[in-house]
Amino acid sequence: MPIITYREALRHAMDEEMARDGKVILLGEEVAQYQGAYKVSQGLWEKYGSKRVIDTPITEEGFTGAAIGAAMAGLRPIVEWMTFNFSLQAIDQVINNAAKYRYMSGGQIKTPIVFRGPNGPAEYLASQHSQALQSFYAHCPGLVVLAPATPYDAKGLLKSAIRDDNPVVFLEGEMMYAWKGEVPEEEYLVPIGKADIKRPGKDVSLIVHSKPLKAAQDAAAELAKAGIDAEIVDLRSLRPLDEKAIYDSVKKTGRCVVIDESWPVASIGSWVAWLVSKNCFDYLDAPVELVSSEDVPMPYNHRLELAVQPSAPKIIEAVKKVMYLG
Amino acid sequence: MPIITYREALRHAMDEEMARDGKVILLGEEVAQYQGAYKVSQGLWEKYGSKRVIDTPITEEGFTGAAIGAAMAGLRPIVEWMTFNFSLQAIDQVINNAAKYRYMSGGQIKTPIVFRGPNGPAEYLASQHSQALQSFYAHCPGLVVLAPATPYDAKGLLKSAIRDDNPVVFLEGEMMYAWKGEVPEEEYLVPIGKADIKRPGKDVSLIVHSKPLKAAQDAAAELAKAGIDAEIVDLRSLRPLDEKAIYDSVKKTGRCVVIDESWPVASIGSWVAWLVSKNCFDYLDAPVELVSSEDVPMPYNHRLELAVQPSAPKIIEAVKKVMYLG
Amino acid sequence: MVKDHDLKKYSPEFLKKLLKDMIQIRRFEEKSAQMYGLQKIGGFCHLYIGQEAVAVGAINSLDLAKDHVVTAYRDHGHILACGSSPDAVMAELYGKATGCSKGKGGSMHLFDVEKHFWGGNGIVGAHIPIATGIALKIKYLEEKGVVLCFFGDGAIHQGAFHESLNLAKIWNLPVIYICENNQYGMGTFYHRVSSVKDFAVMGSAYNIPGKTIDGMDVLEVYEEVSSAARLAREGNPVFLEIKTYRYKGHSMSDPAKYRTKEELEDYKRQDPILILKSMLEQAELITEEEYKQMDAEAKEMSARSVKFAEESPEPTINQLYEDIYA
Amino acid sequence: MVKDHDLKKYSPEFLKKLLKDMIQIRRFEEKSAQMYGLQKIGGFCHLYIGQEAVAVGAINSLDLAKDHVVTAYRDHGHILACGSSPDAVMAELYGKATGCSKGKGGSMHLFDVEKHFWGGNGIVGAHIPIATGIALKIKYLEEKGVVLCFFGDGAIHQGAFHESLNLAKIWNLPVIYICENNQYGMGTFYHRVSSVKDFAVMGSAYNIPGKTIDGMDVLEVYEEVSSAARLAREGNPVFLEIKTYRYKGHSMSDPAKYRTKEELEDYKRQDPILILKSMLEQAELITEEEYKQMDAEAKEMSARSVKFAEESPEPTINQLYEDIYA
Ligand SMILES: Cc1ncc(C[n+]2csc(CCOP(=O)(O)OP(=O)(O)O)c2C)c(N)n1
Ligand SMILES: Cc1ncc(C[n+]2csc(CCOP(=O)(O)OP(=O)(O)O)c2C)c(N)n1
Ligand SMILES: [Mg+2]
Ligand SMILES: [Mg+2]
Repeated sequence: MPIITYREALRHAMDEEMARDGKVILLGEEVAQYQGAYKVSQGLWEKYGSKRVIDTPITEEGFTGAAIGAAMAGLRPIVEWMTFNFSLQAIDQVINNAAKYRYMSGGQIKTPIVFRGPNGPAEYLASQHSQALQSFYAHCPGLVVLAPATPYDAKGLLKSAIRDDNPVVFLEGEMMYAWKGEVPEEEYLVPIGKADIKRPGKDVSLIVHSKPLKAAQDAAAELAKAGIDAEIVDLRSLRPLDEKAIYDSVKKTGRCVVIDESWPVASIGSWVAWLVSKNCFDYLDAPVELVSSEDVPMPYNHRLELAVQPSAPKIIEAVKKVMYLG
Repeated sequence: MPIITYREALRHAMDEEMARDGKVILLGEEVAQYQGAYKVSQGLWEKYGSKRVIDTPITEEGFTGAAIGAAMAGLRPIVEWMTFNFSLQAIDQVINNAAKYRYMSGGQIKTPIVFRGPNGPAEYLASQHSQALQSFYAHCPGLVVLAPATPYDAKGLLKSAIRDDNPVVFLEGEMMYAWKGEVPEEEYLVPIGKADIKRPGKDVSLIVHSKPLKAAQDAAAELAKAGIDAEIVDLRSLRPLDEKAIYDSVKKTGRCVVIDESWPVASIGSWVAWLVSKNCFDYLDAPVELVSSEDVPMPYNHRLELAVQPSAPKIIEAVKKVMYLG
Repeated sequence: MVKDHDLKKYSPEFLKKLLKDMIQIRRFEEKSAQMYGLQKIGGFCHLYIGQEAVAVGAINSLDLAKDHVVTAYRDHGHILACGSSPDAVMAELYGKATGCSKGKGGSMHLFDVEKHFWGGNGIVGAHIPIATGIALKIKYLEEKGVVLCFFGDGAIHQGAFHESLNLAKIWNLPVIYICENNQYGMGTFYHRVSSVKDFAVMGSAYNIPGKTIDGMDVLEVYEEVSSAARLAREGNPVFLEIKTYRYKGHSMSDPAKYRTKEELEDYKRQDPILILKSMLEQAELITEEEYKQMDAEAKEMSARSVKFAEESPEPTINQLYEDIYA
Repeated sequence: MVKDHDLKKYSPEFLKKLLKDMIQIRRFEEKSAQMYGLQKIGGFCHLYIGQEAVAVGAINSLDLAKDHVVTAYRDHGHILACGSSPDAVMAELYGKATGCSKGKGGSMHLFDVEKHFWGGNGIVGAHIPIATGIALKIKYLEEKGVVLCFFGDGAIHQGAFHESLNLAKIWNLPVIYICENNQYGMGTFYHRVSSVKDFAVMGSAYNIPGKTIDGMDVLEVYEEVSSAARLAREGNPVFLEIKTYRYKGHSMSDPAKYRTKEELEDYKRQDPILILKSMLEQAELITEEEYKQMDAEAKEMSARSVKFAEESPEPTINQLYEDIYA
């Protein structure tokens, strides 16, 4: 199977879907002539032209709302937010409009739209540019929220997202764009709402999504050396959430560490941690641990910035806690 | 002690603080000449004039940001959002600016500001006007988040909020404005970060904040008839959270129901439920239950709207679950 | 009061339709007020009485097979002018399952997508980008339609207005932005919150033609929106300020103390229905008898809608969970 | 190249200070670029080279004992023009504890509140309301200061601009909005995203005087901002478009392929430093020797700042948890 980057996987997904369906358009800041701030859309403007790959002014509320309107009326827009940090200027459009139109119109409206872009910390970007905002979107009924962590999942889920008739918030990551992985030549879709066991194991369940998958994999490799066999459940989809996959794993292992790049309080990680605590109550040998980002704004200094985020050592420490080791 | 409404308690708090400190101003839509959309600010414009009680255009981002700038520069603004639903248009200013300035300036800036207004469902208001958004704000470090449910707490906490040097998100409720309670004549403050036992009990802990306190009290009264003695812990402050008060209660009762008007996923309720699950693991006789709003946008129809929200019967049902009854 | 129009340009049927449409809205709104008083309708209910000429004049210039209408929460008049069923609208105000939005939207969220009426939007200004996006879809699919976007004098200061007009101009979108300047945003006379007195000038910041129109004269509205539509269909967005007046308070709960009786009486003397009626009488196009007949029919239509709403079923509790996802 | 200014109006010291300030910024920025290349600095780093006359001309017209400056993330030039320590700025770029923001802000978040320099703001346009609020504080406390708010041609389409200018006008705030039109927002030539070519016209939408200024001529900037400040201090907000050009890419990672070499060379021929130098030479106010001395000092200052940064300590991990709350 060809090995491509996460960035290429996303680009292929958009390319294939744009080729398949003339109603799919891409819009956002610098997506066309500049080829994307992070080059995800590279080549698409040349291929599909200014009509379908549209540079916008820096007006997150305006162009996000316009894309929602276009979706309601019949197009299938993909909105690229340069980063999710800027989506806070558009969140009213997403929460109050996109997520509500179907309901408040009594089912008359559908809004097939994808909001995508890099989410979470990259490097040396400080407080306003390093936020992992999945918990805001996962909180809101009416939205679909996806968070793939491999090129395979990124492509398959983005294609599913574009075909979905609901507003989909699609979380990527600047640090993941260069990650590589096998992606089949032939067309495939990854279904929305299905977690994936990225590593089977029997001793402890690591529930993760997005960029911290790598840290979880590193931790699992390290733990394996110590004879601890960790199972990695990659959620991929935060809303809907594949509760069954989570519980099946925890019921098997009896121990659970949830890993989430968000701030801890009122996070998607804390939701999963509570769900497990409740629904696997009789199976748990130890309280569920949550490895989140520290409860602080992001500092610029790189050493501090790394210390804020979930990491393999932090995950290992949490695993040791749930195994009552050390 | 005089009995006054929650609305009056808030008004007295603002009045006293404005009288005490000339740097306190109030701004928002209709706060001055119209006396407040919900009449919370009634009389303040006559007393303090247009210089200190300021009507704004309908520009949540603009006037919220301006108030933040004024706070940084030395005033102590109180921003009234007509309802928290509209705060989504200003949330970028709150999350990316107010909550970050101190950190990203290395401690040079302080932002003494209060963002207040009604949060959560009222009656017949449908999807865009009925959201309980505390989980968004509680998620974000750098903010203080308060949610009083009685006139006493409302007054004492609002006074503390106005005196606090940090950005404070202060959640009220349209349905609570007419609630009555005892409020002392003499000045007092309620400390930020302290929960309050609204009803001592020994059988089960009901952890609640804001409007559902009433439902919890009704449920407790009902349960008492069945010989079940519920303890009601009113959080009052969501950030910082009084974890000790919660654990003390649950360690005593061994059973816990968390009640939160938010949507369930990634909610402050789920955070508290996980915290209890983890930190009272060895004390819990049953999994922690969460009574949240249903995971749906709010419908207009009143019967449906009531069915969405936490209620005494739902709380009783949850209590029965954690007590393995019925 | 009789305006200087050459009535021979129009068919008598057309002129009578304008009159009839306005009377129907007037009578429907009076009925809504009455039913609100009887607590058959709840929540925020914003009546259109006084402004009828705006929706009726503007929407009658459209071909709703290809054209589209988007407005805010003061939407009863617009949906009726689009030809939607008064029964379905009244049932929606009642929150009944037979309502145009199945009882989930209520007064602020009327929708009739088949008739290209896109609500019924509750967040001030936030539907301006939505309308812009519907126009983007028309342009993209090379259709011939045009979008009318109605909003208030209060909404014009919102960032969404600024962002949308710039987008519409750089993308050459077929959209007409109509500021229904009824002089008040809730309790605020617009001079108090606006840096300009005549909004028409604001078009120049976007290189868009702006014009101020008398919104009490349905024929002037009709003519001006018709010419604007000719421009807009060619990809030239237009901005119109239509001066009008609402006779009632902002919503049913507003006693409207912020204005004088004289001001209200002044406007009532230029009532849009009376103006057109006088013109038609003077031109001998309608008899008093015919007018009375028309009015009786409008009353009957409203009464019928109430009967329909009364007899309609409530949505079932299960419908709570429907219409969230497509 | 020599502009038509009457240099006799100014003291030679003042003119040399303008020149020196610009040279210092130029040399500092070159050093920043070099250190970025050596990976001593990371993340987004936006250089000010080419635009020096804007910050220097504008800020030298102020009295920072009472006046204030707010800008976006392209902030090195502004903080230096405010007279902040180059050592503290370079240390901040290095992320060191001795940085002006203690290593927590980085390039985008330079702050020097003592000097009334309020950042260093990373969300495009979102600091425009902040600046407006600082002006509100000045007005409220009846101080004599004025606020300069700098933002880019990309930021002007943001709703925050629209909302702020309206607020400033209706509240009569002492604020000067300066659009530094360097012609590109990231990779986008401003004509592509703007419905108007000359931004100055936009003032008319707010009844605010607007003017376009040559930003390569530091004396023109100084004169125009000085007169604007006289107006603003009396409560008349002003809007200035200052035309300028950035020689480097948007940030260190941008190769700036979206513009021609010729265009860049054209602007370099009107280099603001060269222009002023020629004028001073022609007027015999400076010798080549003096100029070289000035330049050598600027280079030395930059080298010293690097040495300071290199030798400064990193923040400790514990500092991660500091400066969140006051
Ligand atoms: C963003 C936002 N802020 C505040 C409100 C509350 N609100 C509802 S209507 C209204 C006044 C709007 O006035 P205008 O735009 O003139 O429309 P009109 O009611 O006169 O038709 C306000 C402040 C809201 N719905 N949305
Ligand atoms: C709200 C928001 N959207 C997008 C960005 C990403 N971004 C950073 S700078 C920039 C271009 C801004 O251009 P301009 O305002 O002209 O300023 P300049 O960089 O030219 O100084 C963009 C799109 C951001 N920081 N904030
Ligand atoms: Mg109005
Ligand atoms: Mg620029």
